[in-house]
Amino acid sequence: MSNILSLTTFLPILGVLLLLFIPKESKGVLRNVTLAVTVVTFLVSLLIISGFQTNAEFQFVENRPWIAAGPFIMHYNIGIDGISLWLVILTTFIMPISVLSTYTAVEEKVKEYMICLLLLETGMLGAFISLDLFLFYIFWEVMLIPMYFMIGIWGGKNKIYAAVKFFIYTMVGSLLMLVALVFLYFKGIQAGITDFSLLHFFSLKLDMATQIWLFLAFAFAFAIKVPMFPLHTWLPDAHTEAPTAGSVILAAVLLKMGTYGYVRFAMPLFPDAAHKFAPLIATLAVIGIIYAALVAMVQEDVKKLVAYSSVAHLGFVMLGVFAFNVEGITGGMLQMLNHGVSTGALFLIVGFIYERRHTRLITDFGGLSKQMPIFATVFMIVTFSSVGLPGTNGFVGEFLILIGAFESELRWWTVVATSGVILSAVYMLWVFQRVMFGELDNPKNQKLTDLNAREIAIMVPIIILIFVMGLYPKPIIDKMDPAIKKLVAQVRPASFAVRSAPAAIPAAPVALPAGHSEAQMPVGQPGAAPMPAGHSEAPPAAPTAKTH
Amino acid sequence: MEKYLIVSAILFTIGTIGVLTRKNAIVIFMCIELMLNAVNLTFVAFSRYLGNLDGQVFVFFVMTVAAAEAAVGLALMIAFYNNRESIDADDVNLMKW
Amino acid sequence: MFDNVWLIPFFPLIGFLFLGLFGKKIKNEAVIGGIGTLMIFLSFLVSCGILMQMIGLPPEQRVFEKVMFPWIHSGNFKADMAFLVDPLSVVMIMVVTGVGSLIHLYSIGYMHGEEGFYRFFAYLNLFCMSMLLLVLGNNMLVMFIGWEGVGLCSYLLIGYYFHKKSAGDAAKKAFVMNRVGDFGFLIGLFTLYWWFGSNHNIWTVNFTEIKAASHLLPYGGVVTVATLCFFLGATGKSAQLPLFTWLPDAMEGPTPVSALIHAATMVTAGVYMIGRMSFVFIKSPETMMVVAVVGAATAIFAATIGTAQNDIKRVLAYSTVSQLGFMFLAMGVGAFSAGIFHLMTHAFFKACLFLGSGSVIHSMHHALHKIHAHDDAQDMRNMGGLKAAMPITFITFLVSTIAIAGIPGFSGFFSKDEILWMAFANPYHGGLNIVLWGIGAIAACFTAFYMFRLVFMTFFGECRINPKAKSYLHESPLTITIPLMVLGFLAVVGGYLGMPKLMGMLPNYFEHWLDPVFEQANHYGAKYAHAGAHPSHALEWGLMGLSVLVAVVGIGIAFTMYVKNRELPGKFVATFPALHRAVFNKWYVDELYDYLFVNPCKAFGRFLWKGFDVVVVDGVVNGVANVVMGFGGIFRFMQSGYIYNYAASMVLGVVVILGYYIFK
Amino acid sequence: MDMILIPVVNMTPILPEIFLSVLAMVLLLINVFSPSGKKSRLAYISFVGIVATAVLVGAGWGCHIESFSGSVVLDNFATFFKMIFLVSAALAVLISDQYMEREGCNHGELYPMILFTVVGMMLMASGTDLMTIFLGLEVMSVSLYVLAGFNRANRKSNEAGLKYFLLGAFSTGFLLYGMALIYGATGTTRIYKIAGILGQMTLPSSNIMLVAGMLLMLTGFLFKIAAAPFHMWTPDVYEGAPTPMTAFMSAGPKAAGFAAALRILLVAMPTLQIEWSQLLWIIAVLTMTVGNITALRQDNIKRMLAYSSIAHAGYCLVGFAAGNSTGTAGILFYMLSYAFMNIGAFAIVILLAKKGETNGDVKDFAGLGFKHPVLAVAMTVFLFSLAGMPPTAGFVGKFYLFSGAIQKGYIWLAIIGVLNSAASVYYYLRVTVYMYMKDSTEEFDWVQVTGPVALALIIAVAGSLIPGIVPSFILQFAQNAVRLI
Repeated sequence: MSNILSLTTFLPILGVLLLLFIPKESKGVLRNVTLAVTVVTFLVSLLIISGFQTNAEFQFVENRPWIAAGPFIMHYNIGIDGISLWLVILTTFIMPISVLSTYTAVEEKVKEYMICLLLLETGMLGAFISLDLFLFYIFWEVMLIPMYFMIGIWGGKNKIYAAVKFFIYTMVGSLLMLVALVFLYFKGIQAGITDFSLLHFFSLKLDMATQIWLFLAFAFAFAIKVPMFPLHTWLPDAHTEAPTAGSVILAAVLLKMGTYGYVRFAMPLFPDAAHKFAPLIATLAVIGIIYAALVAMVQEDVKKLVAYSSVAHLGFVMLGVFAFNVEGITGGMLQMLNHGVSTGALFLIVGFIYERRHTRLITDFGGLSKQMPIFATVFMIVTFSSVGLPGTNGFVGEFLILIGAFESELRWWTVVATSGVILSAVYMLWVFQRVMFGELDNPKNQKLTDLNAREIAIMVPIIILIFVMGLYPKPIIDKMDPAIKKLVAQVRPASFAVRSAPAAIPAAPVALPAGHSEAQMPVGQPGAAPMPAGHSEAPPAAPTAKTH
Repeated sequence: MEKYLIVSAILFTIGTIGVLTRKNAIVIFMCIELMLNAVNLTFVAFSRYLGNLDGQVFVFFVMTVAAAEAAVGLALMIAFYNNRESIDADDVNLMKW
Repeated sequence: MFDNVWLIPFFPLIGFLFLGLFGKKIKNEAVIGGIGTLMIFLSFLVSCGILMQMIGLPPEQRVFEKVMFPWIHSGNFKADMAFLVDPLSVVMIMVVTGVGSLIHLYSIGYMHGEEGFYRFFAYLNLFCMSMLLLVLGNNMLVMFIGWEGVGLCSYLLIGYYFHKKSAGDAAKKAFVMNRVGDFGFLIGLFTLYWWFGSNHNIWTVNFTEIKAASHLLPYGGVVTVATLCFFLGATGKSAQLPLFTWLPDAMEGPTPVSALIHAATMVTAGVYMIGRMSFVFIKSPETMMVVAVVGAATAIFAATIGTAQNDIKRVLAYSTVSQLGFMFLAMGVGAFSAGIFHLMTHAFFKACLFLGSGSVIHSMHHALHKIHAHDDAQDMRNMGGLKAAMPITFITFLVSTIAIAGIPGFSGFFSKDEILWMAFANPYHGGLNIVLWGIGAIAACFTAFYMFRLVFMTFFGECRINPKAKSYLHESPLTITIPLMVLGFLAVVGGYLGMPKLMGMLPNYFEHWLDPVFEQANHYGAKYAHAGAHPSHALEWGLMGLSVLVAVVGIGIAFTMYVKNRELPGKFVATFPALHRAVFNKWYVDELYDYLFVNPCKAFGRFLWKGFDVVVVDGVVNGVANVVMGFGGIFRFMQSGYIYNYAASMVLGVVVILGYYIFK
Repeated sequence: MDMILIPVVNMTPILPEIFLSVLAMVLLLINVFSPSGKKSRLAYISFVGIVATAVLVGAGWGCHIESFSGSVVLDNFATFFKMIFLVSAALAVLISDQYMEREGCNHGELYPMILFTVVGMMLMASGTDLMTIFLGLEVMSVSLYVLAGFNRANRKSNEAGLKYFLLGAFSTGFLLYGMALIYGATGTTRIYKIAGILGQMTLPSSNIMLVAGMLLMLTGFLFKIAAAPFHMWTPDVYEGAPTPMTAFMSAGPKAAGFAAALRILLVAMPTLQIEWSQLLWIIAVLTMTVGNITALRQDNIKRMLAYSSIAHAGYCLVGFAAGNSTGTAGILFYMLSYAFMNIGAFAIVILLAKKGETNGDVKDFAGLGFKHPVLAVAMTVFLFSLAGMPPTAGFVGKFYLFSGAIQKGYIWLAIIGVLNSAASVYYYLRVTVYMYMKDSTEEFDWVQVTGPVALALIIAVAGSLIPGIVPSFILQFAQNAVRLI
């Protein structure tokens, strides 16, 4: 029981090993084995819920020494609290669904596809459970690789551009975060912290200037992943080109990495800076909400539309998270889950019709309701969940976000963001109308078949979740509540300090004195000053050799 | 003392300029040899000035090595000439960019 | 009985789930319709039980809350799935379940043979559930579920004939406009919640708790902001200016839908909401004035449009908008129970009118279908003289028309007259009162005119339907006529529940009933009500007479134009072509919205996508890549392949490095 | 009369060198008696010999023995580097046989030359006298000139040899001149003594002769390392040389250059650290940028890897510029992993090429991923390791290098480094794009994986992956190695 997190995380890897021994011609076996592996992983992850104690502590913690060399000590330190718990469950829940969605969609290179899926699952789970900053970074990056291949190999027409863009875009951000991570670590060493364990860094008090730079680096990486306006352009490309399962996972889980990163890392580690930048981030979030909605409205490709809707939804999450109060962050967390479920479902739905018609252009459809009534119902439920109709999951999250943000300093932002609820209705209903309503005039659409048993089986759990989370979110909220309260407490005291002394932020941009002076070195006078004692390592020990 | 150093520096510079300007591979190599010998001169001068023999020992090694280099270098040029019928530096230009 | 309040929305929910999941398998329409109707009828019975129990209680004990389960609890925020039973909600559930049952029954006949029969009943049940949640919710959030839920059902039912593009458009338009209102609702909710929370540490969205704390609210200020936002929500849901254009389009839905949702229940939700929060609204004189003015303006505005429409349902739709305007006028002048009263009577007669028109359309459609004609079954210009073929429909329709026109003795008279009187005599708006009253009276005149125009064009004169189809016109079946008769009856007698004190024949049961709900509001209102000005009974009688007179005038004009002298309308159109065109085209409001909002939004979206996203953002991204690649090209060509160039670069490097260190 | 003192010479520190030299000479003899076409045995013998040497070298871990009057030392630093050399030599030997056979130049002298190169590199790593280091460098270089031009019949190979030779000799001139100036300024060539003398100088940085000497000498090493602006030879030579030798050159000699430069600068000239680390700061930026950006535009995969190897030198220079134990240990770790991943990548290139080094374009990888999945996966591992993606050795190495810079306070250097590394991802990904995302035009039926190459690939994959997942123990070795110099 104590290793259950590791078990959950690495079960997919075991699955990969299993797959290696299955010949690639037997596609059915490959699919079923993968499905079995993901289902087992999901079942195992359910044990985590049952064993989870409702408190603010990290649980199922494993802490093993991993790397210790030079100044660095990294641990294999994992554990979950209420915040990561549900994201882990979301991941394990989405995976079997994604696998099931590939049964007919992917006919070529099945084995490789399944391997990618399983590797991706390990990567995602690992990132959610890491309590060691370095370990987190490893998983964070590892995730990119299978996703890159999924987009690039099984993607659409423009797949290579999308895959490479996805990869490099994300990479740029995360590498800067790496620099910040290391810088933070050395700051920690000065303060007596001896390893990369996240919990130790929570107690680290940093001066404002340092916080700002570090926060910016972290925020940049996470903002790309979220993605926040204006760093979002990789997303529509990636989504449009990715195969269905890839899109589902990308939307449902991968994007959550960004928002999760803010909640888990950027905010509690640099609370003062987070407060300082809250207006900026809220502004970007709100722009994202409106902007993405407007752009989504005029899309011609259903999948692209859904992709832009993701940008808008994640904008809500960011707004809620940066409200710095329990309601907002709870709403943000719920919205992450909701978005995972609903947008994942939307991509599945797009996948269904794409598989049948091999087009995603809205104009190619119309009147499908007549031909595909079950599909129509499912699509409608998911659409309304995405729009945030009360009674569905979408509402609970969105509402808490808005009310939380309204309570906080972000009142006016909230007002603007709330208008996003209008726009989301506009674009979602418009696309629904154009696809499902009207005359069934395209002859190609007249032979469409309704959802088959497998597809229904994919959607049923999602629809159940949509309503359960919409009508009785209490168990979910209750489990994460203590952790969120703790987070709010971590972030809050500092915020008062900032408010009381806004002038404490120096006007001079010299945030990292050492790095800065070095940066000027090539042009100006060399930074001749020796590094401060704690900063630079002692010069290599003088030779012990004696002269003969 | 300075005079030796200056002479050797001038020699070195001449060698360098030769490398940059001459087109014949053998001449370029000769210029390099000139540079090495300029260094040798420096070593000897220092050795004499400092009164220890390290520099002179160094010179012996340099000369040996130069000989070895010459052997290999000329062999390479011959191989090149076999294929290209030229040892003009302008012709050593199959690979670029 | 109160404890079983949850059964009221629960039965329709069961009906919805059952029909939605298994309805397709059931081939027998009677079973489907029967289940749907039975479920709502059961709710009606429970509602009656509650009503009975409540009548038996003294007025101050007539409040009951039932918490079903905790819904959203997070931080300070707390909202349960809970119900509130008080006189106001009882009125509403009675109306919803009562009228709802009748309309369900009606639909069995009306929807006979339609594709997706089960789907229709499932949606209707879902609608009833949502509406009941809306009126029963004990906090704003449960109300909001219902609020949006009815919007959803409205969307689904308007788009019922989804293969028609116009139906899809109308459905979307309805939902989006409602969403605009919801935006206001949410902001209002936030403001109120935040104000109470941050100032008094009362974090609540519960109506009872807000009511208990409402004495803390200031007059005006933040309350004005919050209530105006709520009112925006109400205008969306109740099709008031400026968000009214969706309602006429919503007539794309089947007629029972129009009757239930777009006349009797859903569209009145805004009125109900103001009633529910009267104690907040009254604290803002500004909002009250806005509500009154918007109500009055909508009443007249929609009435004018109603005079020029030829589609029978559209006339009724504009009439609904106009009547809702009356209700808001009532709310705005502080006559809350009068507004709710009109809500109820309107539910009776307007439902009856819609169902009657449905009966006509049904018959017309049937007849035209028989001869394979494609004439518009809803266009009044194709009707005429139907009273002979459809006597029951005609009589009930006529009764309801008289009721809406405000002829004494019928329900509409009592409620409308009270509103007009209160508009004149309310203590809140000073000099504006006379204007409000005047507009109301003119609107009433228009109402009488266009309603009788409708009656005359449809039932009187010669029959203009395709002659071949004429013989196929006949009265509708019983499932259709029974609800018509019941509603017609209610349209007559419903008014006697709330007779004005002035007439003194019966006590005003209705107002007494609602007293406990609006007591507090009236109390707050007294703060800024200007004393003095107690209009005399004589004045009241006089005004009553005047309002009857304008109704009669309206009827007279209609009679002249559409029965006696048929050329008049044509002449009128010829004389004022611009005016007619403007009125006929609904004052071009739709076009205005397209021009102001829809098209700019689309254009802006397209610009953001093609212009900003692709050119600027991606341009920067790809631009960086291209610059880097460009440098790659430059560096690449520096690699010339010549030994001496390579050597030169080395020498250059050495010289620069040495030079820098030696001469620095 | 004074007695002639015959110094007692402890041969232990140079036992591996002696062993290898003897082996090389024996191989030359064997070669004479081996008929052409049966040269593979030489490869096997040298591989076994290299493994044996590795055992010998490994046995010296933890010792600190000076000998030859302080001109040679056996310490962990030297041992670690020697291991890198031996790894690259072993891998090079394994991948040579098949290639040379195919190209028709499987002359037996190849293996002794490789061994001599290794001897030279080992001397560079363990030399503590400028003279020893120079000698080692020349032994290495002269052998490398031969190896670069080994395919006598091939014009490109000729040209590579000639270019490398001329430019190499040219750079030797600077190196030597630098050494001469240092000798002049300090009066000795022993680096420990230089350290002592510099330690007593009040302001060594004002001694122009000394600084100039250091800089000139550094140039020589930077040439070997292939740092900008002394990198220009690299692409041409790497492209032209026989591929296994390119692989070897990119790993071994580069490491040797770092070994010597590190030892001289860190041991002898810590007092001048400000000067050299400033210089290396700029050179590192230049090298990374030029290498990466030019690599973006390459189609020939050998050339692309050549530019990438310039960039990798730049990454290592980041650690060097930092000059602290984190950064320098990072260099050690990185050079070791680089040997695995880069030689691995070249091994794949060798397998895919046809006779005469055709089929060397990135485009020729199209569709490999599903025709030869194992090779493609191996290549992917190497590429991701080169790109510095976790969980590969390349990532951990870069992490330590950049961490060193950050620890030192060179934040901007680290930032430029990571941005470069992000740019580099593009051209590595490009190969994977062709392998997996483009349809194949070829059946790749000529590709055959012989035993030695397979072994090399297995070693290389393991060496690129395992230190990425459990890097601790190699990192500790590296830390140990740099602590003791």
